[in-house]
Formats: sequence, structure tokens, C-alpha cells
Amino acid sequence: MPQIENLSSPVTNLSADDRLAMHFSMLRVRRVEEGIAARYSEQEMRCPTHFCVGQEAVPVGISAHLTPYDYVFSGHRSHGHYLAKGGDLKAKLCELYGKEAGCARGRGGSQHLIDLEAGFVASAPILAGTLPIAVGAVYGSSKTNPERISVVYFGDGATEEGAFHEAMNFAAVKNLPVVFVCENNLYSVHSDFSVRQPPGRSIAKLGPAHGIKSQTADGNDIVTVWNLGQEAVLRARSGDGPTLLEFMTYRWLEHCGPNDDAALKYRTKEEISAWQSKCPIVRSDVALRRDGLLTNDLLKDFERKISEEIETAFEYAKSMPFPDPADLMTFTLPEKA
Amino acid sequence: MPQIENLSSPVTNLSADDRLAMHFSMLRVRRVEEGIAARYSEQEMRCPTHFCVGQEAVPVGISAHLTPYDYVFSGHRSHGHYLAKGGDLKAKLCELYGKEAGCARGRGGSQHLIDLEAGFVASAPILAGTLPIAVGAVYGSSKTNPERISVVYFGDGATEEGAFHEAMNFAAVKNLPVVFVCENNLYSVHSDFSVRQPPGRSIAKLGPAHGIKSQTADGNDIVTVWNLGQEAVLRARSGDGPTLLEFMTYRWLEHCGPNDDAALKYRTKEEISAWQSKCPIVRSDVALRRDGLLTNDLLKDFERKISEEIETAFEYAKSMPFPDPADLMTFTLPEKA
Amino acid sequence: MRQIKYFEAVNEAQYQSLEGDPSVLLMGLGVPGPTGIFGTTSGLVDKFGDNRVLDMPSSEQGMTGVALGMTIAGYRPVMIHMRVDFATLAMDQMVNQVAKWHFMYGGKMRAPMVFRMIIGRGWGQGPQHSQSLQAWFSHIPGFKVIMPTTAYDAKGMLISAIKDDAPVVVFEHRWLYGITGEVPEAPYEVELGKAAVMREGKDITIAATSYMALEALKAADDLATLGIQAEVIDIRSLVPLDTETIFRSVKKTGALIVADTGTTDFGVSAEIVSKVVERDCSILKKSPKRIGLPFCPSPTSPALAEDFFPRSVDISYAAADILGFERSRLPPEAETGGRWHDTPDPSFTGPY
Amino acid sequence: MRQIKYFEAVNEAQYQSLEGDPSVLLMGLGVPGPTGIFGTTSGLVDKFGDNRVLDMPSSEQGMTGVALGMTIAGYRPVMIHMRVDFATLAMDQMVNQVAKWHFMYGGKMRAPMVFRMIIGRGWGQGPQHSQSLQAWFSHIPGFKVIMPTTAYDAKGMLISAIKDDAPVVVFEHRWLYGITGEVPEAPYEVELGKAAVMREGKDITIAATSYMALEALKAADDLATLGIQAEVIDIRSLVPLDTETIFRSVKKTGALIVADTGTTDFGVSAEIVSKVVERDCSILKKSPKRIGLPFCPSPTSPALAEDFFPRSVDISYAAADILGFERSRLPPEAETGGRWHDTPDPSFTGPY
Ligand SMILES: Cc1ncc(C[n+]2csc(CCOP(=O)(O)OP(=O)(O)O)c2C)c(N)n1
Ligand SMILES: Cc1ncc(C[n+]2csc(CCOP(=O)(O)OP(=O)(O)O)c2C)c(N)n1
Ligand SMILES: [Mg+2]
Ligand SMILES: [Mg+2]
Repeated sequence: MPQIENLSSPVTNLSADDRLAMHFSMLRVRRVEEGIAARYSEQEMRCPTHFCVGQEAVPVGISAHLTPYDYVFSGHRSHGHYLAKGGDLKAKLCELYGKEAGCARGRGGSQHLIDLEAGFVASAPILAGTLPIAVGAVYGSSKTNPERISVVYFGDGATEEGAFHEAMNFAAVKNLPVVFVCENNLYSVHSDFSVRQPPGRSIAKLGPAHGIKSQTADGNDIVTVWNLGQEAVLRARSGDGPTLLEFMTYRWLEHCGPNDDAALKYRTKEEISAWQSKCPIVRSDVALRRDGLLTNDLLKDFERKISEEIETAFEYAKSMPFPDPADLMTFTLPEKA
Repeated sequence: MPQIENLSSPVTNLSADDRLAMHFSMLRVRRVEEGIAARYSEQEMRCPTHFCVGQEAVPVGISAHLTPYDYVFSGHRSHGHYLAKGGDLKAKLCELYGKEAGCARGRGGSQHLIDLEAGFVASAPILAGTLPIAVGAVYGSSKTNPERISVVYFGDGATEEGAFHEAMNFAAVKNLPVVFVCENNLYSVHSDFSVRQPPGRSIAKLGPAHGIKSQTADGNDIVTVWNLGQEAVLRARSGDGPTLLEFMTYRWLEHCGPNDDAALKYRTKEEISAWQSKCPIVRSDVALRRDGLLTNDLLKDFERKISEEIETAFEYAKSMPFPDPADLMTFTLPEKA
Repeated sequence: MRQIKYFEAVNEAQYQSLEGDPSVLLMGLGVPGPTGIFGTTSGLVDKFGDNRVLDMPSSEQGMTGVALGMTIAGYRPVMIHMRVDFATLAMDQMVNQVAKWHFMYGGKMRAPMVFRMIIGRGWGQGPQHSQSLQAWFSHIPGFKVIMPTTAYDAKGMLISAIKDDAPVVVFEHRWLYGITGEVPEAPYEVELGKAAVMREGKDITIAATSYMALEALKAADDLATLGIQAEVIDIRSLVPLDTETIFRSVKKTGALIVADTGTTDFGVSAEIVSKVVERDCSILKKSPKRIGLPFCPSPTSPALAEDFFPRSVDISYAAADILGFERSRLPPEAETGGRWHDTPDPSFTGPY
Repeated sequence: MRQIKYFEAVNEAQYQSLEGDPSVLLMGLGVPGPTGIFGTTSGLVDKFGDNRVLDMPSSEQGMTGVALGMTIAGYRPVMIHMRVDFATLAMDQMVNQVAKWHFMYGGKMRAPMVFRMIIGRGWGQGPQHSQSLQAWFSHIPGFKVIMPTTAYDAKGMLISAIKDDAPVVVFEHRWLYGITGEVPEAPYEVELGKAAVMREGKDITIAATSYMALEALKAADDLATLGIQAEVIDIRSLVPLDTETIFRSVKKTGALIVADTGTTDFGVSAEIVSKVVERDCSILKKSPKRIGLPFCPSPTSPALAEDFFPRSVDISYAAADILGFERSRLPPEAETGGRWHDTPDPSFTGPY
């Protein structure tokens, strides 16, 4: 059983209900990932899939401040972002199975999740690709709906793309309500930070250059994420412009796929277990119990609810039909609206 | 006669000879531009040409610290960079006239000046295009020649391209001997700074984000440029990594072409004449006379030398033959070396 | 009917689109600026404000993403690149996102955008400023790609493009801007995806894009002096491509020249030739020819550019070779007044 | 002779190039990493160090410029993109700088670079990860563009490409990596710009690129069961294109199928068809056909991908249509063991 190194940071104006809801949400994200992983070797989900196990706190802590009306964008590792924002689980699993009932009608797969009703607008795997799109969406909408904000998630690797700076520059020029959320998990595939970014680099240093308020923080502590999320979202909603948040976190599984990858040796076993000992869910669990909010019974209840939902969703997804091959070309050009 | 607002900053370890040589060099750059402008309407130099009148101090103050062995790169507004680095005047004019004796054999024109012997490696008009190339060149050469440095000139507009950041990031990762020199003349073609970059932006703020030492300064004062150039070049040569220098300056003529463009009204007459009153050559002239270094006779001598060189070079360029049309395809793919 | 210049027709199309639909906006480097993208955007910022006629940072990649993002909020952006060469910086956003936006989310998203790409030739634009990359966009499923030649089409096709829910890439040749055509004042649409027969003939088909269609008309004039009747087809739309019109013409004439503003090799004329012969190669009585840029970068020197950019003589020579008569029988090329052909042909005044 | 897999041949070509010339270096995301770009770079960093086998930031545009810059200092970089889709971010540097570098400075500069672009298909790679953009690079004067199909060519052509002073874009199909071929151990060069006749025949010419050449061989097997002798040409090099070999074959067979891994429309097969008919369209007794990706983005669902990526049956059906016999006479497609064709054909083991 790994050691818990850090407990949660002090709880501010966060209600007990919200804390429990976030714990539930993190657990749900984790269990869904585990559910996919358990079935992945059946080779029925035939698309590259990037798991977010270990990184659940960031999307959950941020989404707590968002409404379905707000825009969220993501990249290749989008599962947590999608679910935490309220993306439909069945539609997601159907998408992974390549089914017509998938959220992108099977055309996109794991890397193109979308749920417009939940305000999960788009995800796409080209690094930094959705950053300027997130900026443009809210630039458009802010002309008439100043209260809507836009959140875009991306990894540390994506910040090496020029488009990241181009997006930040324009967000700053127009002082837009955007929250840029970087999940810095230290690696881009198997490449260490040091071969990609200068010594002493914190991603949070890149924002102020563009006049953007920025902060770096523990991304495995749900309360920290919630606190910074609150500040950034409030700043955006009150017209005070964009924020860049860097959350330090860690991917437990291989870059793409459901397996452990310690055998590849690009990171040490020690590093992996040190980070596993900072599991965001365990830390939340400990803190909630400390504050008398979580009991074994409640947790059992959570787990049962989640597992029922997941089982039903997988059954549904497996049972649904594939797209009709005759529809191959259908969405190349849109029909007249 | 415009008012001189600023005199030159205090002269440090800059010798009298060097000051005069720089004055001569600025004057020469200016007179060459004027020579081109005077003949441009003959329509024999048939290529887009970006004049650097008003911006002569930057290339001259920087080049004073460089040897032909050092690499210099530039963009579309490269005439001053080329001449100050020792680029051959005749070859440049032949290039503008589209002649085979042009520095790029007439293939490139004004926007593709090159003089390998002078270490003026390449210029090209796609914004920020030569920035990563400058970084790569010295990354390559520094493996065997740590004393060689690379300088790349660009405008404020070019810093809006993601490639600018990508180049800075890599220069920082490898701690390379690069001096990034931004000539901030407030405009990108006719577009004001404010529609392109956030309020309060100084280009010099963009370097530190990448861990790059940066400074902004008066780019119309040759001594200031020389001082900052010295520091940056020394830093590079001693292995202490890249520098970003932002020099505030002003383009007197239209964006592209030899004419005044006050009629376009994207900038006020007052602004133009305020900047003309900060003419780098006049300011140098005043300072040199103040310090007893420049006399009317000496200046006359300078002007005569320059004008003779220019006249000869134009005669030469006009007299030289065009490329043979049969050679149109010649340099598409290289012959075996 | 009223005659105006091509650039005015483009301007009017945008004016009327901005006026008719508040979700339309224009963006690009210098779009609201004093020279107004060769006059095609002049005055629009005064009427519609800098929220709808916007300048932007020189961040082609990022700003393409921003424009795509704006479609999510219901806008229909028109992004303008002074030269298509600058759009190469935005290829990821255009090709990986915009073109696939509708498809990859299973039809849930739309990208009703227009990209006005300016191409050109001559006067020392040189290697990085005079490419003509329509073949690239035509190769990527998800775009419509059009090249209006006349002022009439410039207006009508641009209005259609702006109304279209697909991303439409419009190629405008700088040398067309000064040319006149009959253009109705009221807004109108020209259907995308149809070629236009500019001149009928029975002896040879010349299918051409953009400015090359005018060169083809001139070649047809020259051929007519020898009694040869060339049919000139303005291709107008590359995606969708109107194979039918071209095929029907070649079936009649048995001979085909395709003339394009871009590099010939792996270019759009190859697709047109292939579409014809794939359908029925027996209709070609003679081997077809393609006219376009030779396989080298664009040289700056006028002495080299002279032979780089094809002109009407190149088309009529090709016709001579196909039809088997001496090139020397063709009328000599008219004097241009200057030494080089690197400015627009003064005889192309219109109306077309 | 020794048989090794394609990925090992690529690895060996780089090993020997790094060993033989200190100016050669490899760079790209994950190049020195533990999975070694599908094994093609495995072990090289251990031998040559991370100064010559380098990882890089995910800055495709900037790092292409950096690599070009290194040529100034005498290096010959090989830049590797795990998927050609990622190279779209580097189009400006590749097209505006690298391709024109030699030309636009009047021959004074050279860009001896290699770009290894990995293409692929199947297994849900989806819209942004399975394009095949060889037509783009082939359209830009200044590049050589090659697509080695066999392990032998993978090694020999890559060694030639690294020695070539032109920038060479190499397309490697992921599904070829596991396929075996006879490959000499010593370094050797295979001349760029020559097609290879993989199988002789007199009834129909099938010219194909990369993995499609293997599909063509399989189709030829199927056609042979009906006594039809198909000639299979491995195009190998798009620029320069060996029109001569293809033309000679079509002259013999009178029938042509071109099969490519990319989108058919405005793709490389159009150029090949055009080159043939332009030279002499009378040699075609039947209308030619092109086999490639249909005009839509690449779908992720296996149910859609199944009909998106063409297979040998598509080629033999095309042959049936051209030669005028019933498709039903062809042998049925072999079982794959799985439900879908989205993993490499298990019958393609080699040696080729
Ligand atoms: C433009 C581009 N280049 C390369 C890739 C390949 N790629 C996919 S994910 C990835 C790693 C990105 O790292 P990071 O942004 O830190 O996200 P993480 O996977 O760590 O969550 C890379 C390089 C890509 N998708 N897009
Ligand atoms: C990628 C790209 N986009 C647009 C242009 C068109 N362009 C040429 S010069 C220029 C202005 C650049 O401004 P700046 O970098 O400040 O240089 P300045 O002209 O002021 O010296 C622009 C936009 C270009 N050359 N390249
Ligand atoms: Mg990461
Ligand atoms: Mg400027």
C-alpha cells in the first residue's frame, strides 16, 4: 500500500457536498478507465486510446466551476475532461466501439470525443490544435454572451507548439474569458521534459509573457485544483481575462493503451510509485475521512452506483449497431442546413 | 530641420575609430537605400523591396561585434543587415536588377539576399522563417566551433508567429549562442501594434518566459545598440546562451517600396516626424561632433567615398547580363557536389 | 448592365454578405487597413466596424483556429491571405481541423468558413510569394475549392461560398482584380461546382482555371485566325469538379488542353485529364496537353520569370502541336509595350 | 541471401549512414526513445549518442527550420515524423524554405535533408492520423519523393536519400515494417527515380505505390488464376518519376491501373495517368482506372474503414471491369481470421 505523502490543502469555501461530489466524479472517471482497460484486449475498441488514470483531479476540480453552457476543449487524453464536464458515458463508449450511436457517430473514436449538450465542444489529437479553437469559440460567443467561458486542456508537450503561444497572444489581445489548463505529467510520450524544454522551465512562466495570469500547482490535490479553478473561472466570468494554470500530475499507464509501461524504462519504477502514492483519489479519500465526510458505506454506495452505470453502458455500447458502410462519405461535405 | 530629442547615451569602451566607422556604415546603408529609391521608378529593379531608412542603427551597432565567421540571418527588410555585415554591394544591386551576377543569381531578388563570405547566410520574407534556421545553424556549428555565434533580425510582427517561440525554446533547451534581434518599428505593414499584441506588451517580455535574457532599448541610438550588442554577443561567445534584444525604431518609408506613405493615414504625420527627429544618423552626427570626432571635411569625405561606390555599383549592376533563360530549371535539384 | 472591376465585385460580395447576415465577418492581416487587400476590402471597416472587419496578429495557424472556433459561436468567418504562400503556416488547422470538422464529429459540427487565397504572378514576387496551391486543397476531402475568373463569378461565387456550410477555399488571381465584367448590383448566387463554357468551338477543348482562362480566350482568338474553333471552358470549381461539362466538350472536339495557374506536375490539370480518360479514353483523338508552371520554384528575375509563367502563346502552340500544324502559322504575339510579360496583359480589359 | 524485416532494413540504413558519415544525424519526437519509431531507430542512440540521435520538442515547424539550419553547418539531418499528419505543422519550413533553398539562393545553398514520413492505415487511426500526403510534396518543385516498398529498397533508397544533396521525402507505410525481404548486409545504394517491375505480364499494367504494390501483387495472383497476366510496377519514386518504365509497360499491355495509398482525387495517380496519355494516349486500349482512398476523411470505426482502404480485391475488380469479364469469376477474398481488414494482411509476409 503506497504511502500518502501529501494531504489535501486547506479547504476554503468548498462545501461538503461539493467535496463528495468531486470524489465521486474522480472515482467514476477512474472506474470507467479501468473498465475500458479491462476490455481493451478484446480488441473490439479498435482505436488508439489515451488513458488518464492518475490525472483525475484536474478535470474534476475545474469542471466543478463550469456549467454545461461553458465551452470545454481537449486533446488526445480527453476521457476525464469529457466525463467530468458531463459528457454522456454511453455515447463515449459507443464511440470507442466505433458504433453509430457514438458521440461522433463512430467517425472519430477515442480522440474525437464530443458532447455539445454538456458543453464538451471538441477534442482532437493534434497537439495544441484545439487551443486556438477554444479561444476563437469564446471570442465569438463573448460578443453576445459575456458570461460564458472557455476551458481548454492540454499536456506539457503541447506547450512546445507555436500555436500555444499564438492562442495565448490572441486571448490576451482581446482579454478573453479563457482558462488554459496544462496537465504537466512530465512526459511527452516517452520523452523527458529536459530534451524538450529549458532547465528551470515552469509552464506557468509562459503565460505572463503574454500578460496572462498564471500559476503552477499540485494537480493531484483536488482541493488545490478546485481553488485555482475557482479563481481562474471567476476572473474569466468577471471580464478580467485569461488565465494559464499548470497542474503537476502523472500518467500511470502507458502513453497510449491500457498497460503499465515500467518495462520501457524511460521512467523509473521509483518515480512511478512515488507518484502513485500521490494518487488524487486516495488523497481525497483520506481528507474526506479526516473531516468525517466519507464512510465505508458511502464509498460502497459510490462504487456500486458507478459500477452499475458502467456495466450498463458497456452492454449498451456492445449491443449497438455499427455505422452503415453505405454512409462512408456522408459527412464529407455538409448538407444544406 | 527636425528637432533632435535624444542625444546618444554615454560612450563606454567604444573607441573613436569604431564610432566613426559605425557612422560611416549607417550613412552608407542610408545612401544605398536612397540610391535604390531614386532609381526604383525606372522599373528596372522588378521585385518587391522593403527599405530600412530610419532603422540603420540596429544592424550597424550589432554588426560591429561580429566577424565574417559569425552567422547572420534576416527577413524581408534585410538591406541594412546585409550591408552592415559586409555583404557585397554590387552583388546586392545585381540581385535587385535580376542579374546573373546577383548574390542569389537573380533567383531571389531583394528578399533573398545572401553573402556567404561575409557570413550573411540567408534572408527570406516569410515571417519568422529564418529564426529557427539561425538557431539550427549555430546548434550545428557550436558542436565544433563554440566561438561562432548566430544573429537573427526580425520585426515586431514576426514575433506573433509561433515559430518565434519554437526557435527561442530550442535555443534555450540547448543554451545556444544566438542573439535574437527584434526591430520593433510599431507596425506590421499598416497594422498597429494594438490589434496584434496585448496591451503593455514589450517584445522583451517574451524572452524570459523561455529563460532567455532580454532587454528593450532605444534602437535609434547607435551607442545603445552597440552596448547591448556587446553584452549579448559576449554572452553568446562565452557559452552563456541566447539573448533577445528588442530595439524600438521606426520605418520612414512605405512598408514596401521607396515612397513616403503619410497619405495612407494609418500613422500620423506627427508620429512620422517625431520619429524622423530621432534619426539615428543625425543623432550620431551630433554626438560625434560634440565629442570632436566628426568634422565637415570628414563627413564630406565619407559622402564622397560612399557616393562613388554607389555610382560604380549601379553602373556595374545595370551593365551585367541577365540569367540565361535556358537555365530556368537549373537549381531546382542540386547537381552532385 | 453595370460594368465593374473584379476587385469591386469581390468587395461588393463581402459588403452585401456582411449586410445581409450579422454572423459574417472578415479577418486577415491588413483587412481593415488603408490599402484594403488590393481594394477588395476597402471601406468595409468604416461601414461594419472593426469587430466584423478585423485585423489580426501574424499568427496564421492560430488565427485559423480562432476563426474555426468562431463558427462554434455561430459566426461565418471569411479569412483572407494576401498570398496563399502564407497559408502554408496554417496547414495543420486547415487540413487536420477545418476540412475534417464536419466529418470527424459525425456531422455534429460545421465549419462554414471561406478562405480567400490570393495568387498571382510576375513582377519579381519570387519563390516564396507566387505559388498557386489549389491542388493541395483540392486533394483534401472536406473543402470546396473554387477559382472565379470573371467579375460576375467573383461576386456570385463568393456570396455562395459565404452561404455554404462547407469550408470553401477561393483562389483569386491578382491580375484579375483590374478586369471588368458585367455585374448586377443586387446580391446573387452562382452555384458552386459548375464549369462555364466561355466560348464554343468544335476543334479543340481548352479547359482553364482563373487567369489562364483569359489566356485561353486569347489563344482561341489566335486560333480562330486560322479557322480553328477552340472551345474554352472556365473550370471555375475544382471541388466539386464539373467533369460532365468538360467531358462533353472533349467528346465533341476530341482534343484537350488543360491550363492552370499552378505547377503542372501533380497539379489540378492532371486530375482533369484523368477524369476524362478514366471515363472514356477513346474520345480523345489526340494526346492531351497540360499548360502550367514548369517544375521549378518561381524565379524573381524577369528574365527567368518570362518563360516561367505561361501565356496564351503557350496554349496556342500546344494546340498547334496537337492539331498538327506549324506554330509559325499563328499570329505573332502582340507587343506589350514593355520588355517583359510580368505585368497584366493590357489587352485583357474586359468585360468578360 | 539474408532476410530481414523492412523496419530492420530502415534501421540498418540509418546505422550505416551514421557510421559512415559523421555529418548524418537523426531527429524527431521519440527517435531515441524506448520504442524507437516502430523499431526503425531502436538501439541507434546507444551506439551514436544523443547528439546524433536526438529527441526534440514537439515544435514541428521550428524543428524543421532547426534541421535546415544544421545543413548550413555541414550536417545532413534525417527528420522523422511518426505520422505525416504531424508534418502539416511544418509545411511553411518544408515548402517555402527547404524545397526552395537551393534554387532561391541561386545554387549557393543546399539542403541535404531526409524526411521520413510514416503513413499507415487501419486500426482506428482516424481522420487526423492516417493521411497519405505524398501528392503534396510531389507537387512542390525542389523535393525528391520516394516510397520504398521492399526491405531491399527501404535500405538502399534510404542510404541514397541520405547521400543525396536534395531534400528527399520518404514515405514509409507502417504495414510494411513487419514484412521480410532479402537485404545485403553491406551498405548499398538504390538509385532514386527508377520504378521497378515486380512482376511481368502482358495483359494489364498495375502501377502502384508502397503497400499498394503488395496488394497489386496479390491481385496479380488472383488474376493469374484466370490466365490474366498482370504486370506489376512498383513506382518507388514519385519525383523524379520514371514515366519511361510505366509507359513502356502500358504500351505493351494497353491497359492501366494505378493504385496509391493516398486520396485518389488530385492525387499522385492522376499524374501518372496524365504522363502516360500526354505522351501518347493511343496506347491505351481501354480506359485506365485509379485505386486509392475515396474522397472523404479517414473514418475511425472499423465498419467504415473497411471500405475506405482499398485492398487487392479492389484492384482485381478494376481489372475485371477494364478487361471486360465478370468480377464473380475472381477467386473469393481469403479469410483474414478477424472480422475486419484493419490489420496487415497476414499473407503478406515476404520475402519481397
Ligand atoms: C502535432 C503533433 N505532433 C505529435 C503528435 C504525437 N503525440 C501524440 S500525444 C503526444 C505527447 C504529448 O504530450 P503531452 O502534450 O504532454 O500530453 P500527454 O500525452 O503527456 O498527456 C505526442 C507527441 C501529435 N499528436 N501531434
Ligand atoms: C507568414 C507571413 N505572413 C504574412 C506576410 C506578409 N508580410 C510581409 S512583411 C509583413 C510585416 C511584418 O512586420 P514586421 O515583422 O514588424 O516587420 P517590418 O515590416 O515592420 O520591418 C507582413 C505581414 C509574410 N511575409 N509572411
Ligand atoms: Mg505530458
Ligand atoms: Mg514592424
